Amino acid sequence: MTIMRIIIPRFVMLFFVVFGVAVITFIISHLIPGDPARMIAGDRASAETLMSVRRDLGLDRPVWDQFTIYVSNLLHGDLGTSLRTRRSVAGDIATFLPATMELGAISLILAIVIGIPLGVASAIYKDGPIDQVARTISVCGISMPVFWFALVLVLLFYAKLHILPGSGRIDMGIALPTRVTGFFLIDSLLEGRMDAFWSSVRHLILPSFVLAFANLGVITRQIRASMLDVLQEDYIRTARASGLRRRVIIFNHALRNALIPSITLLGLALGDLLYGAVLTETVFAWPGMGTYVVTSIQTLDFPAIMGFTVVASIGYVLINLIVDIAYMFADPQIREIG
Amino acid sequence: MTTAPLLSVEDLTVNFPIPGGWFGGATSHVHAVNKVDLTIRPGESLGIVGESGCGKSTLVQAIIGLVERSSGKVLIDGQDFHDARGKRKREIRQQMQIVFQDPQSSLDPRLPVWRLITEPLHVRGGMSKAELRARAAELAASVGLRPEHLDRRPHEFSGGQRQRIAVARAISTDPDLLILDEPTSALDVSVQAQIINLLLKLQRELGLAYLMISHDVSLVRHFCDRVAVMYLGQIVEAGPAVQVLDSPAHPYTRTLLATVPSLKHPLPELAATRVGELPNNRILPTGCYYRDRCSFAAAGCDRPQSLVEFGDRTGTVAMSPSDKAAWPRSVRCHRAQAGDI
Amino acid sequence: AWAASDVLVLSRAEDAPTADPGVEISNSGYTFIYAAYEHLVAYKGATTDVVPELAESWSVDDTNTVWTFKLAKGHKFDDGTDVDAAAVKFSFDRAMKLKAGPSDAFPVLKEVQVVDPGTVKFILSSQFAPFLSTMAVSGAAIINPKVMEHEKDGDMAKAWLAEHTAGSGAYKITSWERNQSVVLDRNEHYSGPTPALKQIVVRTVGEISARRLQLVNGDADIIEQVPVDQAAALKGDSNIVVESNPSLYVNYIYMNNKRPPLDDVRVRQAISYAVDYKGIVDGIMQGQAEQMRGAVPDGMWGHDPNGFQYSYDAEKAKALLKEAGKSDIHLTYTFSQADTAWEPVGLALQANLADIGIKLDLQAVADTTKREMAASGNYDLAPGAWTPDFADPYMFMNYWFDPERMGGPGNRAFYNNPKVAGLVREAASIIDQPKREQLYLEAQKLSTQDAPYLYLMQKNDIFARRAVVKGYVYNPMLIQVYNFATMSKSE
Amino acid sequence: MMSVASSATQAVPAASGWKSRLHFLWYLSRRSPLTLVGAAIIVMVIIMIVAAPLIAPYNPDKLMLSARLQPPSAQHWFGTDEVGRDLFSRIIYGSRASCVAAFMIVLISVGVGVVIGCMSAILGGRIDTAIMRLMDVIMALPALVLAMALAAALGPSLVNSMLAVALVRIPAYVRLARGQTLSLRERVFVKAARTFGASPLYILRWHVLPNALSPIIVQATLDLGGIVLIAAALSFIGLGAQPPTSEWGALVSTGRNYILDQWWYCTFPGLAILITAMGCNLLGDGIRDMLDPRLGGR
Amino acid sequence: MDVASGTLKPAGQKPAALTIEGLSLEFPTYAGAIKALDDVTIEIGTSEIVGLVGESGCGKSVTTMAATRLLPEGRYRVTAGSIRLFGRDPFAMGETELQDVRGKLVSTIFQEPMNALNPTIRIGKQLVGVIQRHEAVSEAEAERTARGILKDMLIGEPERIMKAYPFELSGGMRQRVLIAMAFSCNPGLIIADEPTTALDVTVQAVILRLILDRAKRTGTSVVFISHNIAVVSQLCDRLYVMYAGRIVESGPTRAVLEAPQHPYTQALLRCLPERVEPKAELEAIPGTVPNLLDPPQGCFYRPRCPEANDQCLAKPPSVATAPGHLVACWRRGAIQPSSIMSEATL
Ligand SMILES: Nc1ncnc2c1ncn2[C@@H]1O[C@H](COP(=O)(O)OP(=O)(O)OP(=O)(O)O)[C@@H](O)[C@H]1O
Ligand SMILES: Nc1ncnc2c1ncn2[C@@H]1O[C@H](COP(=O)(O)OP(=O)(O)OP(=O)(O)O)[C@@H](O)[C@H]1O
Ligand SMILES: [Mg+2]
Ligand SMILES: [Mg+2]
Repeated sequence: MTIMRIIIPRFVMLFFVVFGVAVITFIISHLIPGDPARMIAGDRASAETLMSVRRDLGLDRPVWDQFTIYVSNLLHGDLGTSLRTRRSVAGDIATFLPATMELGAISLILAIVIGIPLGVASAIYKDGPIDQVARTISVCGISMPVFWFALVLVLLFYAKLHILPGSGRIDMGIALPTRVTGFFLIDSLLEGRMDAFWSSVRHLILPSFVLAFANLGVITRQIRASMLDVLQEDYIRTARASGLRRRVIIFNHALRNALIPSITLLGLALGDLLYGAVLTETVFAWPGMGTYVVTSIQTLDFPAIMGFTVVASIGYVLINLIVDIAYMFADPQIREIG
Repeated sequence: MTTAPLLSVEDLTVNFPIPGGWFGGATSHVHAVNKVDLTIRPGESLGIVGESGCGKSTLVQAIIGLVERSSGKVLIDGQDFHDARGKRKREIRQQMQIVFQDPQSSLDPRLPVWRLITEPLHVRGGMSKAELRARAAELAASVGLRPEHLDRRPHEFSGGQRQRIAVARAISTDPDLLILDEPTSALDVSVQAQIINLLLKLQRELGLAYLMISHDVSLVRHFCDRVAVMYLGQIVEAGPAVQVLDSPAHPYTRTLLATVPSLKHPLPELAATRVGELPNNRILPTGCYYRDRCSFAAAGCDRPQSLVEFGDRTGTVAMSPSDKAAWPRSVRCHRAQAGDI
Repeated sequence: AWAASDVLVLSRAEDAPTADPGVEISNSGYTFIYAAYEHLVAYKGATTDVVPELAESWSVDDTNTVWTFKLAKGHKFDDGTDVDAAAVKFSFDRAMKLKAGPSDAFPVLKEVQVVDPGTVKFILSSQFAPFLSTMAVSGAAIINPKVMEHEKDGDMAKAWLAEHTAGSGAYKITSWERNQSVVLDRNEHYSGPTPALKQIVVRTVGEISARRLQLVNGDADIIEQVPVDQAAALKGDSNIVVESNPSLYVNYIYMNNKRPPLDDVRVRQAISYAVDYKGIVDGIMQGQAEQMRGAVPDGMWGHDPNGFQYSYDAEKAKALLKEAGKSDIHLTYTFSQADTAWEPVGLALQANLADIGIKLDLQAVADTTKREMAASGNYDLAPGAWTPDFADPYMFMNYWFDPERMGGPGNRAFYNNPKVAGLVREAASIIDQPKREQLYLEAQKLSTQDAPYLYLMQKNDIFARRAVVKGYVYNPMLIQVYNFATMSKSE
Repeated sequence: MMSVASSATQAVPAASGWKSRLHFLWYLSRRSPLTLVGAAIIVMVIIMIVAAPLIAPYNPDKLMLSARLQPPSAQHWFGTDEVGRDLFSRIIYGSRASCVAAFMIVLISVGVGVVIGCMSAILGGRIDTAIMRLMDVIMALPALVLAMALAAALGPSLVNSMLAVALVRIPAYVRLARGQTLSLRERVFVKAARTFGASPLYILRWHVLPNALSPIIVQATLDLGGIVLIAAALSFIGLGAQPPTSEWGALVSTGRNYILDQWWYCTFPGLAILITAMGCNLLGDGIRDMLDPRLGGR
Repeated sequence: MDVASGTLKPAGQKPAALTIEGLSLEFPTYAGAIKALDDVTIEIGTSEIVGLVGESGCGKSVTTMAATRLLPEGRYRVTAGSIRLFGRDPFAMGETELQDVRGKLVSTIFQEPMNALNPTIRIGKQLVGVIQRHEAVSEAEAERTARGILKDMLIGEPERIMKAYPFELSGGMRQRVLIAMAFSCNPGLIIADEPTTALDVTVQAVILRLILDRAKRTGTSVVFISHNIAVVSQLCDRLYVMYAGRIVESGPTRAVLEAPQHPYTQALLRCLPERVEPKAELEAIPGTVPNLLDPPQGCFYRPRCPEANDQCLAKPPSVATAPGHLVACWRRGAIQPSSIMSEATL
């Protein structure tokens, strides 16, 4: 009941946001100098050829028609055809999304697994050496130019030390695992191919570390701040006065409450992950959405950009929905009375 | 007593909608203030006591216009600013001023004292900065602040001094009525004494009328001429402060006074404190509001009770507003009227 | 991780858009098209001459508008069916119907007729000198008509052919993982000798540094798009051969002939004199280029080895400007990052032009935007890169100088000299090569004087391979295209 | 972990003059040395921006094709680039494009965001809802992508990228300002002003804006660090400053082509970005801590 | 009776619940050290209810928090004195030992019931957590104990309350839960730090009664902190009056209130409106409390004291004026103990 109260407006919101995004991207795409027809037909195309391509793309129709067609296609899940790859944008996204999700998931897990304990320790030992170290790490993470950090790591671990691969998802000589989920780690295990599995793991190390590092900073900082907030709450004082064990106070009483405001932040961090992923993928030649969208932007492949933007914003709203629900479950006050 | 009332509140009701519907609609209401009538004559102090959540603050905020009233009238000098507009509205409105409970939060931390004190005048407009400052200096002196304080900011003051600033601000427009919402409950007793003395002095000098809310019965007894006891948004008993507080008539007033900590009597036994929690003000009870908690409840208590003059044995005729000023003591309990308590 | 000796790994910066001969217009796609399809004719070795491939012989009628090809026997598509006249007709009909970029190579093709399974006839609407040469372009690849089984929504199997092949070439695509790798395996039905390389893997690796490390570590056998600085660094490694071959790829700069002050020939000449060509070639290109001499590059017939070449002469440039009476000139150089040389070239130009009192602003835009601006004449100076689609000076002369082709199609300087236009049009309408060459030389002489473009340099095609890769033959018409069938890897 | 006595009856001594400020600085350096480091970095960067011509040993745009890609040396502290420009000078001058851009972005998004946010809160009702929904849409747009798309649409230039980033940052400030306004509206001193008959505009001007500003400024300082990164990232993918203008992200971007043989090319500009962003973050954190009465400072 | 030391402790009994001797404590800040406590000596006997009164910021909370070492570690300095909790020094205890003592031997009830319970954990679980922490009982057993003690707190439906989250309860109800929690392990000493200031008078009376009755029944000692003298007078056997970090007067409640010896105590009582005629001027104490960063020399009350003279420039010692009634004032003899309470009904 209360869940529905949160979910239903969110779904209305989802449509609203997607429609808004569609309008905005459509407008931008029409402001851009650059003729999609010329991109497809080639620079030297004759006027005739251009016309025919334009007709093909529906670009000869009035703008309003183009928009209604675009929106109606969108509702059918058709995001149009990429000018650059000449494939359906939906198909492209389906191809590249798993790579990004695999990278994103691993780095998010890394960031959380390291960031939360670090933040907690930092808050508990506020102003102590652990805190200084944790704050330094977190501020470095937040301030690190992702692309540069990626380059430095590639230089160090791939070019100089030769201990980790610097690009792609899997070694050259190893056949790709059969696509089931698109996650190499899972697919290779499903096939029982350990060579592919370990190769994928090795390829994941550097990019996921780079990506995790930035989020680690954000998470550590947030957890530290909300832990500090929570630790000076009256109920912690009550718990201490009742003689509860330090461990119990920190983990059962404080952390739980500190995580609640952090959930929202995690939602935002997921959004940022996308941004970081774009840059990380570019440097590591990771065949994911990031590489796809950067190339698309550089070539002004507008159907691709629009498709990506729409999908990303749907993802954003969905993540926020999940965050809201998680928030609701974490905070009894919201859960019980809505 | 023939003076026309300075403030007269008639039939004032305040309901707060509780948003609960899917799309923000209200499903029910909080009945914070229920048909309150009261009058204050010039230079008089009226105290309002009652337990937490009974609607005291809402009542005064409705009077001063901070919350929307659902029905009823508030006349100051016979005029209701609710119906006025623009400058006129401001003028009527500024005949009363309010001093809040927490002096810290009622002063904008970023403004210097002289600006704080003259804010009502600044809002009203028409005075130059120098004039405002000069007026601020006068006002500051009258509440016992030193001139060098004028350029400081509120955080540089103690709680008592801040409350002085708030009082200075409240009297800056020469109002006739000051509303005091627990003006000293955030302060220590020694500071409370200073503020109370100041308020009494100002009343003597400026002929101010006060409407004061307080938890502290002895303070009300000391400070106010008359007192009204509120329960669940209603006035259940009213009359001269000393009379009401020394010999309460309404069962609720009795319980309330019994539980007030005092140097004079020991801690009451649990039986006497059997007051429970304030009942739900979302669904108003029928009949006497206090019936469920009342140890004197009997037949007849399920009928709505009205506020009638104490000692008026007929007990059926409600008082007209104009009568009330003349009638010193009234109570909303048929058993008290009947002398059963 | 060394690849097996019969597998060749090629590493390049970006994934090819498609492998559909009817659609693809980029060299990265040609790599697959030339590996998987055959054409009626092919370039011979390292030259731009054509020799029979699917066609065993051909003839042309007196009007020069009807070409008849006799098909050789024994060529089979990768499903085992024979390559016949119907397939040829299907392939060209498809290209013309798709009317995408490649169809522009056949501007006068009216009809293709099947005479008998071994004979096919091309009917042209008018005489077109480079016709035979166009039969060797990527878009003229012969496709198995059976692909129509994969047709969807009347797309002429476009979607399917984008990532699959259906030709009679030595290889066929067996897997395509977007932005990762394309795998080519041998076509069992290939008519030629069995290639030594069993499998070709084409990897996408965006960073040049990463590609280079792959090559050095033996993870890749060939890496493409090697900038000159990297090439220089790789030269020291004995396991690696840097292939640097003179190409027909030219870098030049469009000067907008319509816009003042560039509409004044003296201003254009002054600019042409102001540029430190040698500095650019040696400094920016590390010597891996040569200054252009006229429009037709060295290596293509029609090139004039004695033609006029502007050289760095600031004094002369200043004098010309003075003569033109122009001062306080303010120009913009609109470029994109599509070619890594464009920015440093712009910087060099900025410095050079400043010397003669012309202020040059650099404006970096997306490549698509740059193209659009060039096509619509909305620029002052803009760099361009040009490679010929087929081996004929027509690709330069008629595209660059014919006022009919102003804008996108080729004449991006909006150059209009009726005399030059007449010469190039005449050259295109006859097929007598010596005569045509004559006309083109004449046209070059005139146009170079007009300085419509700033002729910068003809770049070397640079890629690097491991020394174990043998048998590669460079053809300037086939950049990024490899003769995989006759290459091998050996220690 | 106990709250300092809340109802402060005790007058807090007025912070008087430089002496207490010095005292505070000393206290800060012990309690929070990182904040001081942050402040020092920002001061350095500001000096760099203002005094670039005095610091930089060379003209940052001067080509020297003969001295391409020189390693760091006494003449060229950070080496030279692919057309022989001095990298140290380019980094010094690069601070202008990079940091001024970031600063402008923050300024624009704060300015616009605060105006819209306060208006939205004050107007309320449908207008408020409409504005907030629009902000939701902008929030849902992937920030970098929108920035890139806009930059691409308007042509890649520093100004356009700046506008784009500013646009995507606006909703954050709208929300912050709106939240502040709404919560300030409930504060007793605002209620007090209402009892004087003050108009919404009066309240906005005298109570809401001055009080809402300090959390917003803290947020902006923290944001500045992030925006230095975003601006650099935009340049990195080729949507930033126009050549020959030097900009850190663009330097890293070009430098990465040379990373194997000329490590210095992308190392130093990257460090510059890192350190500057770090300065902003440390300082922002510090200011926030200082404004947080719980943490001791005042 | 040991008159000299001023305590009422009969010789040879088991150790007092809490003894604080000459405790001085300060908080270093950037502006200097806040001298929160100066030479505070307090003794709480077994089964004794003792009040601690004084104005805001005078050090009441700090005194008791120091006794249980609940002050933020590293933010304060004990500069002198000693503390004995049931004969043991909390500052000599290890972390775990201290945790064993808190909640078991001594529990604390804090002022703000609104936030003193963890908002995300059900009431029952919080209670059971405390009980199981100190008693080796099964969960079911602990729940039974919790229910029982909630019932003792006059909570009608303990079952329902145990399943509730704090936000579902009113302030009075929460405070009762907190008291239940404090009593749940039968501690020897309860520190009640203004447990009712945030509550309504009617609720306050109930809460005070509950504490009082339960403590009397179980023989628990209580330290009751308040700035409301009336409340303390109703509740406590003995009281300590604090001013600016010092104990200025202490003794049996009646004795102190009927015949206050210290000018500060006297002034404090005179401030109350209870004893004067309506509308009459209240006797306010002039001036403000001293700045603890830089307290005045000698007696801290000197700047506000009408009786002060040069003698007061030295710190006054605590001297017993009657058995168990100690006053720290040089001028105690010179001032007439104004008998405040004599007018009243006491
Ligand atoms: N804005 C509001 N919306 C909904 N309910 C409200 C609002 N303001 C007050 N109430 C409710 O109205 C009732 C009366 O509140 P009010 O603040 O007037 O009580 P009070 O007598 O002043 O209490 P206290 O002594 O604690 O200040 C309470 O039940 C309160 O919850
Ligand atoms: N953590 C701390 N850091 C610095 N000063 C502190 C700290 N805790 C308390 N103090 C100071 O110690 C003094 C005594 O504080 P304490 O809380 O004991 O007063 P209190 O008598 O309990 O007042 P209240 O009635 O307001 O609770 C105050 O001046 C306060 O400012
Ligand atoms: Mg109230
Ligand atoms: Mg306290």
